[in-house]
Amino acid sequence: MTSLLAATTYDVAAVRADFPVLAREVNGRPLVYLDNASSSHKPRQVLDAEREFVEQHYSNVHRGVHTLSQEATDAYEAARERVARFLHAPDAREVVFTKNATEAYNLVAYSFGNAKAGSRFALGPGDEVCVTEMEHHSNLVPWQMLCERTGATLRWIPLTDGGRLDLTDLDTLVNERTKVLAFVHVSNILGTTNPVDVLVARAKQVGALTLLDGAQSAPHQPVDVAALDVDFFVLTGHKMLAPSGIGVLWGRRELLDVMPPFLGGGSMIEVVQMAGSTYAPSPERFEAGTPVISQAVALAAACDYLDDLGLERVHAHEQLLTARLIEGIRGLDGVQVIGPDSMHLRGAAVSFAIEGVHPHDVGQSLDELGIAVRVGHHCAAPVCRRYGVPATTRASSYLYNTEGEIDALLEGITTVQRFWSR
Amino acid sequence: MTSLLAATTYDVAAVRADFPVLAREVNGRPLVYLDNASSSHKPRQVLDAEREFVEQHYSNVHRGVHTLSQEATDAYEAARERVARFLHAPDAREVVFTKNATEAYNLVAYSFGNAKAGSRFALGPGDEVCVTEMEHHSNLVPWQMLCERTGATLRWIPLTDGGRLDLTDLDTLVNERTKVLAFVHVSNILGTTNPVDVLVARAKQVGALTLLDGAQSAPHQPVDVAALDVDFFVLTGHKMLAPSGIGVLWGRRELLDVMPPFLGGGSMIEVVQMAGSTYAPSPERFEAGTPVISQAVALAAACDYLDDLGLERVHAHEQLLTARLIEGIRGLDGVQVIGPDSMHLRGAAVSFAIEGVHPHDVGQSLDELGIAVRVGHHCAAPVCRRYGVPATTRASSYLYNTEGEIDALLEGITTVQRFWSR
Amino acid sequence: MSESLYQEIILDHYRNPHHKGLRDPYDVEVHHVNPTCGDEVTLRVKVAGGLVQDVSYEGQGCSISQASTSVMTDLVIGKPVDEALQTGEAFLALMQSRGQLEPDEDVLEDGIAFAGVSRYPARVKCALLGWMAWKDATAQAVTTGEAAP
Amino acid sequence: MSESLYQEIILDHYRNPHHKGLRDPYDVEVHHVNPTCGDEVTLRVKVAGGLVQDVSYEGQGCSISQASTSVMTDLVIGKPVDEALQTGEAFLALMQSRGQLEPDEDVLEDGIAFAGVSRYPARVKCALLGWMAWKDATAQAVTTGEAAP
Ligand SMILES: Cc1ncc(COP(=O)(O)O)c(C=O)c1O
Ligand SMILES: Cc1ncc(COP(=O)(O)O)c(C=O)c1O
Repeated sequence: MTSLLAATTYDVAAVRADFPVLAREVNGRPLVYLDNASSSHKPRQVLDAEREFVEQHYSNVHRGVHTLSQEATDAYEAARERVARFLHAPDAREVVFTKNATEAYNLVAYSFGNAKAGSRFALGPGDEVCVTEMEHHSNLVPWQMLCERTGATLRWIPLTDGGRLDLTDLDTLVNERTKVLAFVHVSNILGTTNPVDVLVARAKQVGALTLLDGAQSAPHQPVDVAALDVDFFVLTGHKMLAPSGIGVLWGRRELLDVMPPFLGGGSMIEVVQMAGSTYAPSPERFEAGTPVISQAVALAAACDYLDDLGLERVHAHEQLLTARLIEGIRGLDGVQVIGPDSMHLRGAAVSFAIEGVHPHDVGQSLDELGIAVRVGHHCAAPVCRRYGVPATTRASSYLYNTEGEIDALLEGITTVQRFWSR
Repeated sequence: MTSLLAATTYDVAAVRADFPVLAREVNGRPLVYLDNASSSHKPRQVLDAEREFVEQHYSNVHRGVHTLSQEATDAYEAARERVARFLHAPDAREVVFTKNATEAYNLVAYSFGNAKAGSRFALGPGDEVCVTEMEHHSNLVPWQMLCERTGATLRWIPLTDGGRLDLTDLDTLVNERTKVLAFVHVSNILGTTNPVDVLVARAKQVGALTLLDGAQSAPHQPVDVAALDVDFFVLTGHKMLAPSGIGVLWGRRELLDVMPPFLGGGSMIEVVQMAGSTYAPSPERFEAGTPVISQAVALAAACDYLDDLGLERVHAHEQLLTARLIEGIRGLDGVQVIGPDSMHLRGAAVSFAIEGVHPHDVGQSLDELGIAVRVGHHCAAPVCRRYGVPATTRASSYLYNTEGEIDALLEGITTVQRFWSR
Repeated sequence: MSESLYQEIILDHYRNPHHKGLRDPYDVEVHHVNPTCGDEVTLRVKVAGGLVQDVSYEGQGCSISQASTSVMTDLVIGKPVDEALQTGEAFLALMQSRGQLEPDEDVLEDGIAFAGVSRYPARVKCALLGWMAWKDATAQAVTTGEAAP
Repeated sequence: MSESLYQEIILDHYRNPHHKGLRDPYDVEVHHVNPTCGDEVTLRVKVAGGLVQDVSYEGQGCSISQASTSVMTDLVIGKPVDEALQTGEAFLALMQSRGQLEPDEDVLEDGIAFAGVSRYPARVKCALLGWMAWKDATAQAVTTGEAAP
């Protein structure tokens, strides 16, 4: 098996040592964790940063003059700046902390729903929202619900047999009635990387706002929101070395400044009277209540970890592993990749089907070998329907995985085939 | 100074040793942390439980068959059961994890807004929502926004000069048109404990649903949602020894089962097609996207910590401290309690005003002495307006505070008075 | 591999399912889906004289769901409806036992092979898919039967 | 106590504020509120011939906001509008410096006493309340003046 790319330029063994769980055994075998598209593990450095903060500098933020409150506020706002730098965002006030990516899509969709008629965000019958057939449910259902509430129409860009967006009818699907084009940067089920430039160019032609779902791109490759030229970008912390419980909505300042609020409550207000309230500017406007304070500090540490390693190098390493996996699968009878089966424009998630073995049984059998993969519809049920499978088995690598682990998976697939063809 | 209650029956010094930050110095003086109504610190036990989980058993939940995923799901669902037990809820599936209390109020308010006409949750012109004038913005603004969206009318129960609900017009304010009565259990600014039984009885007479804001009660006293006989109860983790980033909505099973969803996304669905989706039963229906996994594990550990100590004893300890503080303030010239100035039906938050010194200056000056109190409107601006003050200074104790710290605050107040009357 | 979960009995039923295929006559047909994994079953029941006369089905799914449906048909066909429902309850209790229950072979026959599944919460729904469909269809059939003059 | 924050100059201005009270004549009156702490100021400006003729105000707030407003009136009254606005920018820069800027006494006079405030982010808004109100009112006065024939 030859490598498509140059060898990794960082010390994977040293990286692995930062993740205690990777030393675990599962069912008597060393854990091979290939479920990173679902969630990643967290390095010592991130957990230590959060703990140090909580043990020495914790307090609620924003509202206090006492020392701990100032320290906590400083740490929280520094985290905002750190994430802005991570995304190459021009302004830290464009970074809104949410609890996960899902809240971020809902934030935008509900904000639109809360807009008064005549506002640039308002939607109604005749307006359209466009998504793609490969969206994660989290970037699909909020738009379905918005359309149901407002009477707007949901349209979607279909898929080719090869697992890519079928852009044939793009100009019809994204048209003068389109208010928002929301789409995934890198698919969590197919691994496809979408042509952001083409979609953004079309959206701009018709004046539609663009939201890019970066849940599967931000952890794995450098992201420059200014260069991507989208209006909104979303990521989720737990897939990029940070704890569960934190996500990020990045939005252009001039949009966030005028977008109606979503969650109402403490900190998002300006003047509150019983009869009605006015709202703070962004990002506070969109962070009602006590925010995800220590998780933001942890996310900043995760950005440090990733940037210290270098996302180009992380990406190169994963491309190496993914190529090895795809090549390996190609060499096996009765196993088929669902999604792009080359390395052209694809990320680290690889879905596949083993002939005659249900994905549930594949996943369970691999677990017996210590190999953790995900099985199911991966919160993208329409993709499964599109390709006529009830579910897929998905392996997805990250910065700490090794070529040896990919080989273990390939060997595991063969073992599974043998067991289930008895 | 005499104690109103028997001495504390647990070892406060031992408890303090569990909280590393309490050993800190601030401005060269031992930290006296009396900002617990804003947020509490977190004991080693809680941080250790979260870390052990993240380092050894972490994975995304609900969707995987591999071992880590099962372990993580087990831990997450065990946390749900633990919280149900903490609240004496009859059924763990009545516990919905949110990111904070604020999300929980919004969840209910938006669910109502999403209800189809004719549903028991639907609101429109002519319908009413009733709150109180002492609500935290988080349990006020979501209802204002709901009323604005639906055309329903917001009403509120006013306050007496003594800092209690003025129930004179209760029967008019809560009437046949009232769909929801949302009110705070223990006020975060006045310290008032409200007569839940009286309000619930009236709501039941007219068929209104009740939501009790337990953000300031659940951390400090035993809560039995069945005995309280409310329909919804809300708490927030960071005020009760758990990390930021987690809250809880408890709701009666038969209500949650039919309430429309709020956030759309992964895990809250049943069947997703591009053209529309159906939704899972509660609690999954209300937990879209990757949930606050490790924070739930930490919250369960916080419940253990509190129940091991015994909330009756925690409550008794705090009543002791609060009584000492109120008595002490009564003995000072030019200092006045804003809110009930006796121990009758009150919690641990004590707001006060020092004649001639702005609360900001009080807070800053106390910080110079190492004493952390909160100043401002405490996210209850209408209360400040009601009592004609721009802001208050608030001291709020918790299970780790000591009588000595209360005395330090009282002495600090005298020092502040001296400095500002020069 | 997986001896505790993939018992030989389960694999046998999976490879050679009993009573599979949709048959006439029937009273009620139901379609059940497990949304998290996409498994589905279409199932028919024929009830007469208080007896489960026939259960027939088509479906796709993992070994556990397919085998469990096959075992279920063996256990209920020909039995009085009441007794069959009780068997269903016994199987449900076993599945919810997290490995803590000793199954009764007299009641569950081949179903005891699923005892190990109860230790895999993610798979319990698979094992219950066919049973739930049958219970639903039977309840409908009984109600319809009673409602009919 | 609090020597770094509560400089004697600040306390003096707080106890004996300069130019306080609302006066006629004026071109524009504004009302600014700091929603997080409830501090508020009502402020009037009179501009003529490119000069800040008068600034008068009423308000309630903490020592920092009150003293800073008092210092501001000293610094701007009688100055050319342009120069006064530049002084305002210099004060703003000092406040945002987090203790990293050495203030220029020639420009800021008593305002240098607020250098320490910049290390207390929660108080920066207090120190800026009066300045922001003045800037807002002056901008309106200038625009109105220009618009007038
Ligand atoms: C009474 C009360 N309700 C609600 C809240 C809101 O809690 P959170 O900010 O965690 O959402 C708080 C605390 O801030 C509170 O004191
Ligand atoms: C492509 C994509 N979008 C959105 C999400 C939702 O992220 P979260 O569950 O953290 O909200 C995920 C992951 O689950 C994803 O893979």
